[in-house]
Amino acid sequence: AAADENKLEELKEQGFARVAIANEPPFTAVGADGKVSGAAPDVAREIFKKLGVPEIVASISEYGAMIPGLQAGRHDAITAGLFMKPERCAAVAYSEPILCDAEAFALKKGNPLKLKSYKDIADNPDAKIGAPGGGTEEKLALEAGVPRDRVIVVPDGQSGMKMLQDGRIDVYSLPVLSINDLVSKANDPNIEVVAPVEGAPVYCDGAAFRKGDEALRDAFDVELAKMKESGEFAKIIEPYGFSAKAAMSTTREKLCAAK
Amino acid sequence: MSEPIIRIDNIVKKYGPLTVLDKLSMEVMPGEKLALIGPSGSGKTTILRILMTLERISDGFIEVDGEHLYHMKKDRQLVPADERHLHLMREKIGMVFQHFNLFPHKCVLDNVTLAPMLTKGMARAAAEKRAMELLDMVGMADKAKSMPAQLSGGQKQRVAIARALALSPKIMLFDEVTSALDPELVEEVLNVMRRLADETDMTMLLVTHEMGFAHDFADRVLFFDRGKIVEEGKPGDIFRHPKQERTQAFLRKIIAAGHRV
Amino acid sequence: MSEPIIRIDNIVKKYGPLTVLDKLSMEVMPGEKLALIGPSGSGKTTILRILMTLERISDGFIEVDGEHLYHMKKDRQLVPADERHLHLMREKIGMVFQHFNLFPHKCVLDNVTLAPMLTKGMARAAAEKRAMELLDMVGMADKAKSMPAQLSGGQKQRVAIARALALSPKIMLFDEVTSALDPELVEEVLNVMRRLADETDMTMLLVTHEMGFAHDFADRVLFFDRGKIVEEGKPGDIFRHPKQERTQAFLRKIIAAGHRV
Amino acid sequence: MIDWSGYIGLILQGAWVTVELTLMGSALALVVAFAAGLGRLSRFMAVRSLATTYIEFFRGTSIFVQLFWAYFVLPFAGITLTPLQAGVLALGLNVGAYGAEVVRGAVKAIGREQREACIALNLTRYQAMRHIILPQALPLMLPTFGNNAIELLKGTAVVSLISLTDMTFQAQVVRAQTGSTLIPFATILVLYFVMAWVISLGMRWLERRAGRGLDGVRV
Amino acid sequence: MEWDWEFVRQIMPTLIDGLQITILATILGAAVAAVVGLVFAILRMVAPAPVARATGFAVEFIRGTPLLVQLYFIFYVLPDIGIRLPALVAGVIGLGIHYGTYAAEVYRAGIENVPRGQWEAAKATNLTARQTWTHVILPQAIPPMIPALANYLIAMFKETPLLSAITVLELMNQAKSIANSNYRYIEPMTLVGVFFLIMSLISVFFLRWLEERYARVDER
Ligand SMILES: Nc1ncnc2c1ncn2[C@@H]1O[C@H](COP(=O)(O)OP(=O)(O)OP(=O)(O)O)[C@@H](O)[C@H]1O
Ligand SMILES: Nc1ncnc2c1ncn2[C@@H]1O[C@H](COP(=O)(O)OP(=O)(O)OP(=O)(O)O)[C@@H](O)[C@H]1O
Ligand SMILES: [Mg+2]
Ligand SMILES: [Mg+2]
Repeated sequence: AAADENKLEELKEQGFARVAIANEPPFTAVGADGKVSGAAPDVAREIFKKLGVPEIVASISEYGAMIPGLQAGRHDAITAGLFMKPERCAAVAYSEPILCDAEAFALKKGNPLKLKSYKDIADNPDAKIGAPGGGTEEKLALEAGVPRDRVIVVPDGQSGMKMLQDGRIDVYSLPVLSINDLVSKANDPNIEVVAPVEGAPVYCDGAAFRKGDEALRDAFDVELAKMKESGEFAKIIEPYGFSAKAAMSTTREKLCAAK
Repeated sequence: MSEPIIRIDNIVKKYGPLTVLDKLSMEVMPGEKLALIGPSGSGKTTILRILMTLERISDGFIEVDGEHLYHMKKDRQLVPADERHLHLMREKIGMVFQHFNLFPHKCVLDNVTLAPMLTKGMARAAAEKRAMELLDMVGMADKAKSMPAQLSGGQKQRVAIARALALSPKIMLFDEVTSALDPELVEEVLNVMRRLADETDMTMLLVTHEMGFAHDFADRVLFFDRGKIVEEGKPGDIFRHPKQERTQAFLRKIIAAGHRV
Repeated sequence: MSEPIIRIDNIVKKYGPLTVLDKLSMEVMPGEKLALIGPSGSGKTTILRILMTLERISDGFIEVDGEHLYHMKKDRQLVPADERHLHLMREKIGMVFQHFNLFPHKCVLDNVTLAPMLTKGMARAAAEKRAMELLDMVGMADKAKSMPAQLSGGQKQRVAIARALALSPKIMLFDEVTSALDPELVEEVLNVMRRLADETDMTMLLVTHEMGFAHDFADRVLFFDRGKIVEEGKPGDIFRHPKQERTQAFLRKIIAAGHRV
Repeated sequence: MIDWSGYIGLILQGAWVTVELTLMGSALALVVAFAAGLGRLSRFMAVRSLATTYIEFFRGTSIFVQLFWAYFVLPFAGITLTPLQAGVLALGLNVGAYGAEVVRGAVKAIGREQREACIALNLTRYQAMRHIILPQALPLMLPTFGNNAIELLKGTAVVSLISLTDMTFQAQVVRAQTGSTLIPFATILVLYFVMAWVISLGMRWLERRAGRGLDGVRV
Repeated sequence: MEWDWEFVRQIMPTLIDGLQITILATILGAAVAAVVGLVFAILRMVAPAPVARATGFAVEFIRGTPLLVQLYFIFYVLPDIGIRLPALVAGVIGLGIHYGTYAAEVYRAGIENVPRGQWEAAKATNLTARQTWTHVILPQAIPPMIPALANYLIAMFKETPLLSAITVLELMNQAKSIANSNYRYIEPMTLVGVFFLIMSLISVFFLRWLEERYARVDER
């Protein structure tokens, strides 16, 4: 793709950046007033401000639709807790890591099927797992050998909890913090959390840019590094429950190379 | 012949605010051939439809063959007729429509046999035998297997006549049975009706604009205007020497329009 | 009068395999009143429709008022007419239909003024003045503001005649203009046509089943059968002393059906 | 406990998007319905085939596919539409294809007899269409157009799948924030019904106006 | 982004799996719609006035609101009152009820289109109400309904992608899932379009045939 050196100039001129988010607290959230918050957009908003782009305009999207949307020019960046993985690194240009989290299961009280890892689900022919379509958890489950018809694509977190409560699925899998947020909202004594999932790596996300917009990404990285340095970064993400240290102890290079 | 087979007593028929028949009374003797003539909208069709129980009356009484048509006795009282009573009464009456109303999804033969088989429980073989006789009489035996859509208007109407006859009603009603036909097809239908009039002693009521035919066919002619019988009498008298102004005006118009009387 | 205004030369009209007109030729002189009679399906309507350019011919030539109807000259050759040529030719011809075909969404006056305003660019005032004269002639001036749905069949047909006259065609075609009417309404339309025939020198072609009227109206009668002219002549001759077997049979049937001749 | 008034506000914002989509989509649909419907009756083979292809294509593929195409594939052809534009385009073209058949059917229903009367009065094809055929065909189209508009309204729910913030989408958001499923969905069901009801009232009003003087009588 | 035939070959089996579910859902949905429609039509035509009016309102309501929302309702809200349906069943019921309201209209129109003269002829030949229905009215009313019903069948087929919203793995959902894990929308979405187009072109011919086969018997 032809490099577009002027992307940042363009954004400055237009006064806002269009970002894709997911509405999955605490990574991303939409308030009752329609205001976008959550750790990832908050970080991105700060950085874009420093780059001279005063606003971000968020559109909520399915995880799977984010990268195609970015490629199709619908978004300028993805700030949604889209974890870095080698295939994704090949498809988009990631910034340095921002939010890190391990995977968790929400399941029925007492964990009746004794599920502790994706492998356990694969081995139990009765176990059904719910996960967002195109997300990390779906991939992990499929890679662990859970057949397609036992991996239920769930449109959003609330539906996932509902399906778990209704017994349509046995496990609902999301990152730890997301699961915790959902479970505390659901306030249901019959649900418990298994975290972290055994054998599943810790993932970190970054802001994702279109291939070709590396210049913009690099400018973003510079500001990100400054913020990490100054402690401003930790101030933004830690109230949401994320660890700034985790993000600072690894790099894009490592994460994109990981198997 | 002693008792009238139809006795209509002061009937009223209204559609909403419109009074179509206004305290009409008349009698018909068994075997009589009656022609009903009169201007458009005068209520001729309405009378036939009431006799066929396609419309209810608003007031008055009708007796057919000694029994009330729209009423029945129950606990020594006259109460409005229920569907069962109407069903029994309809056995006595058959009707042929202006637009034939053949059953388009059934062949000619089945059109004629359907009702006898269903309403009288006739066996198919017997019903078909009788149907073929009737179709033969109306000159349609060779078309027994045709579908109605394949027939000309005159042919359709002859089948419709056979269909009505198949139930052997005592009274036959004909509502402008030739006025939807091309002029050259009129005659074939009228011929059938002439034979019918001559050869059977069925009671027949005929609404028509064919004055010439009414003249030959009827024992008695009733002239209707605005829901009333304005004049009645032998065809010769009515057509040659109408007494009433309205009858004269009507006949003048019709003759001017090229109809033979 | 020297030259014929219509010259039909060996025309053929086919619908798929069916030959409806078979090498038909005829001529009509200016001002002539012609009646076309014959059994159903013999091609009478088809001729009128061809003259009105509602149907194309399969073969042959037609000249109207000295010009080819379906052909035009181009580079000294005769080529099939295009839409522009037909448009010019249609100015000479008007037609009245069996089912009136009034425009139901326009009032009587607008029905009559529409075409003159659109095709001749007449101003509204002039068009309305002329329309009122015509409506007056057909006795419909007082209904100028009525909608077609509010009129009886006879009234509709008189408006349709006025509408066709508004374009002042040289030739008028009438296709069974009374056969969709109730018998009592026929006369009012025929009266208008009689006046038209007497008072104007328009050329008129009339298809009808009203033999009595054809007799009074026409200078010449053509008897059609199966796409051919079987017999032609003065009305008195054709109706009283038909020479051809087929003409005799046809007239016999019509008379039997109650039509006056 | 839960800020319902705020969330109702969110749903109402979505309702406005739904209304916008419905209005703009209907306007587009109306235009293409006439263009394609009359195009299909054209004398010219090329125009006819073009109209037929459009109609068959948009009636044949599902609205979802059309939406995803407009949203994700068109950009690769250099056409980047905002979600709203993509939604209007897909909905308008989709419903327009159905509308085209309505236009064609109504024009054809104004039978041969009216067209022949026009020829006999020497009107040009354009004049006949403009003054005689369309004025009579329009009242015939209206009831079906009303149904089509309601179909389009219902179709707008689908745009939530391309993350356009319509009413259904906002209901999803509210659901994610509050954990309540019944309340947001029941609310939007009622709102959709009210909108559909307004459309049918409007259409009935139009029908009465257009039908005036015709009294349903064909001559 | 280029069209990639190799990728097409690779995803085809998955899409065909999805197509099978789509077709299954359509057929089952149609069966439900046929029955539900009959119930609606009968209730509206012959039930006592209050029931008929309530049915009328229900039909209007269902027709006036999006199927997508109705599906959410059936799938996510009904479990609150103890009705927990598997996704496919919920989808089939949703499709069936939604299209049942359309079928009801077809039934009603078909019956009302039988000319009054046929009812009168039946009466004049003294048939009972039941005989009139079975021998005269229905045999004439049903054939013209068939093309209209088939039309809705096709419309329903094209709406099955909605079932993806309630986790049914039909064609659209499979395509999305492929797109999601491979970050390519062009091929799967285009293929879904092609599948739909092929199915509808086939059904257009099928419809034409039906319309000819069951063309109105034009005689009264
Ligand atoms: N279903 C109906 N509703 C309202 N008015 C009706 C209905 N049927 C008939 N009428 C009216 O009743 C009057 C008598 O109608 P009827 O058909 O009996 O006349 P008719 O003498 O048979 O006329 P025609 O010679 O034209 O057949 C007319 O004014 C007609 O408009
Ligand atoms: N559009 C058409 N397609 C096929 N055949 C047609 C068409 N129009 C007319 N015909 C046939 O052409 C023949 C002549 O028809 P035409 O209408 O000219 O007869 P007609 O003499 O006017 O009869 P009628 O007295 O019944 O009006 C008939 O056999 C008719 O079936
Ligand atoms: Mg009558
Ligand atoms: Mg004719």
